[in-house]
Amino acid sequence: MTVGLVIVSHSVRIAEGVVELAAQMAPSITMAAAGGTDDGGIGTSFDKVQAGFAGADSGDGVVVLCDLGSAVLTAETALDFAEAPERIRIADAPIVEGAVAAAVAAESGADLERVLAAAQDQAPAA
Amino acid sequence: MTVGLVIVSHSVRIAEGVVELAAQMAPSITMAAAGGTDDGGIGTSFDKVQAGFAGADSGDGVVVLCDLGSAVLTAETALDFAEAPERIRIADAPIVEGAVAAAVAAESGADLERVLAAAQDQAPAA
Amino acid sequence: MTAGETTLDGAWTRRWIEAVAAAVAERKSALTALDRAIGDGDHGENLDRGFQAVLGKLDALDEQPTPGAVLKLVATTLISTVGGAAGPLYGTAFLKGAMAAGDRQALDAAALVEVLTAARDGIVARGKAEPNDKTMVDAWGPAVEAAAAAGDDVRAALEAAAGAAEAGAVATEPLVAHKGRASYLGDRAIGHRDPGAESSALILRVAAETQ
Amino acid sequence: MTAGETTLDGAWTRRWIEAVAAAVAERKSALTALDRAIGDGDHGENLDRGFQAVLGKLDALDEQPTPGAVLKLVATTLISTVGGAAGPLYGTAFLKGAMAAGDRQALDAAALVEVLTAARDGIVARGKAEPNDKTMVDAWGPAVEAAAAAGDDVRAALEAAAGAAEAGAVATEPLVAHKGRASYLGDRAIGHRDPGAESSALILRVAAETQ
Ligand SMILES: Nc1ncnc2c1ncn2[C@@H]1O[C@H](COP(=O)(O)OP(=O)(O)O)[C@@H](O)[C@H]1O
Ligand SMILES: Nc1ncnc2c1ncn2[C@@H]1O[C@H](COP(=O)(O)OP(=O)(O)O)[C@@H](O)[C@H]1O
Ligand SMILES: [Mg+2]
Ligand SMILES: [Mg+2]
Ligand SMILES: [Mg+2]
Ligand SMILES: [Mg+2]
Repeated sequence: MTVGLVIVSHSVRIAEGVVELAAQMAPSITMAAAGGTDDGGIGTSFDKVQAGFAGADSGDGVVVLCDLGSAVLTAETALDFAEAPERIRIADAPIVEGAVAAAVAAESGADLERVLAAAQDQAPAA
Repeated sequence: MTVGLVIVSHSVRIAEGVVELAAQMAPSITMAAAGGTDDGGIGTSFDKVQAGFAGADSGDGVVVLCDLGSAVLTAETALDFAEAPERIRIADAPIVEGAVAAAVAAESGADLERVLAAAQDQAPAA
Repeated sequence: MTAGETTLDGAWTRRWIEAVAAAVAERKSALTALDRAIGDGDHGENLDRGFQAVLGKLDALDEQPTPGAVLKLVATTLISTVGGAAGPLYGTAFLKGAMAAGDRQALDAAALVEVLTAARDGIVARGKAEPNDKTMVDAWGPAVEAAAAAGDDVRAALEAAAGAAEAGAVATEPLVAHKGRASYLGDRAIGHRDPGAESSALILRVAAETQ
Repeated sequence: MTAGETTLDGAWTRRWIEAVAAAVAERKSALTALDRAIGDGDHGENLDRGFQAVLGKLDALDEQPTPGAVLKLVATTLISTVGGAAGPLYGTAFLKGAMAAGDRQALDAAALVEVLTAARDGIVARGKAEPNDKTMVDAWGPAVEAAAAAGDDVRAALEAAAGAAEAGAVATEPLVAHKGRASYLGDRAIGHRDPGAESSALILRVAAETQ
């Protein structure tokens, strides 16, 4: 069981940074950075999110972390067009903290609903 | 009244991305990206945080956003060494979402405690 | 054409979208200025990027496309290119509108109301905004109601929709926002018009003016 | 030197820190392996970076530094160079230890206990961990108590502290973590030793072995 993650941010750098940070504690998890617009500006890209869904789902599903509201709207729209929407969960969680918690859970072999719950519970401080 | 922000992340890219994202809605706010270790690796840098405190505080104070627990520990340690600790507040808030909310509040001229409250309340979704 | 007998065919739909692209390009900075006041200052650029991309794809349509086919092309292009909240929102609106239009060769007043209703419902389903949340819903909601009340004259329905959307956009000014970026501002959004409501009114005004 | 008359001067403090740097370098991969199991796999590298930086600064000290001066140099250097939670935690520990040592030329058993107590309290103040949260506190807490109970022989106090810290580190194995990165793991941290408790035990063991 290896659930993947898709990180949907308005910023290329945030998405890539979240992936590098979470990878430290979860080196074997597939994480797709879907940050910025198609041309790398601040915004979100439907195509990057869609590619992320495909790239991060090994068959066990993906949990999606988003930053602001319009990232959620883009992710939900991509979900409507997804091939296997039943294996995609959009987390209601802060993007960085939720991604780290989700990645750690996924690394331990948790299933889709547990990885989602880990993202949404987040994790203790300091 | 212009409160500044310091973004303390384990990742250079996350810190810089948060600054670029928040700057979109708060173009006149001074925000310091304190991401990564001294040599740009994953981790936190006391010196970058300290420089951020100095660089982002115009006299009205700074609110500090951190990602994981060790970023908070580094920020608190830098606070112990700060010249004007009474003008520094470490927010208990998610780094990306809290920074955007804080930046918007600071842009509107809110004072230190209000900017802190904005970070910690975060903001509505979608 | 005589009022009451007029319908909106695929060619009309295409002319409308071309005129929207031109109007958005012209009003780009005004839309962005609204968004700069209570958002991130990109709404005009976002929509212009989207509609310019649409223009580049219209020639790929059949020579006599259905209204639904035009709307669907607009939907998928906006979704892929806008890059802000307006992308998924308008994209969903045009997509649901296309589905409501179905295979019809042309839309009469009743079909137009179905399309507008589906578009509004799509925006609401996507963004979960309620009336008076200071969003584009505040233009689309009144537009649908006015069009439905306008009787069986499709041009009267378009004119009613445009006028109601414009009034709805103006009416966002005193509101506090509960969705979108403006919701970060609390009371400081008061006095500013919602950019998405304004662009929605523009899109519908252009429809009313398209022959 | 005779037990009971021995004190720990600045030269001893320096020898201890040099030996810690060597021991950390040698145990680097083992510490990192512990951190890879329940953290982010950098604890050994973090500490090695810090103590190597300390080595490079020791020569800037006076020829006959006080223990406090050595401890303070270690503190500020670790704070600036470690790059992980261990930096602020050990940095604060050494800093509070330095303050407890004050201007004393040498530490007797009572002063050593004051220094160790201040170090532990600094870690607790910084990290807010409670006993059995599976952190370095679980090494420092028992170490302080054992040293305090060891009487007025400073070497016996060091030996007692080292032994208790080692037992404390081993005793973190069955625990669930409530602070630090291992707290993300829940039950899956059970069976793994806390890397910071292990490095704390190492630092105190080296103290006991430093003549
Ligand atoms: N949840 C929502 N429901 C309805 N409309 C929304 C929602 N969120 C944002 N909007 C609309 O989108 C407009 C902003 O669009 P745009 O500037 O393109 O997106 P972004 O905020 O991502 O930069 C707002 O003025 C508002 O009308
Ligand atoms: N809040 C805390 N209180 C006490 N000790 C802590 C705390 N957080 C982390 N630690 C200690 O720090 C160690 C990890 O250090 P290190 O790997 O250098 O930091 P990081 O977790 O930032 O990579 C843990 O094994 C634990 O002993
Ligand atoms: Mg915008
Ligand atoms: Mg935008
Ligand atoms: Mg570590
Ligand atoms: Mg680390």
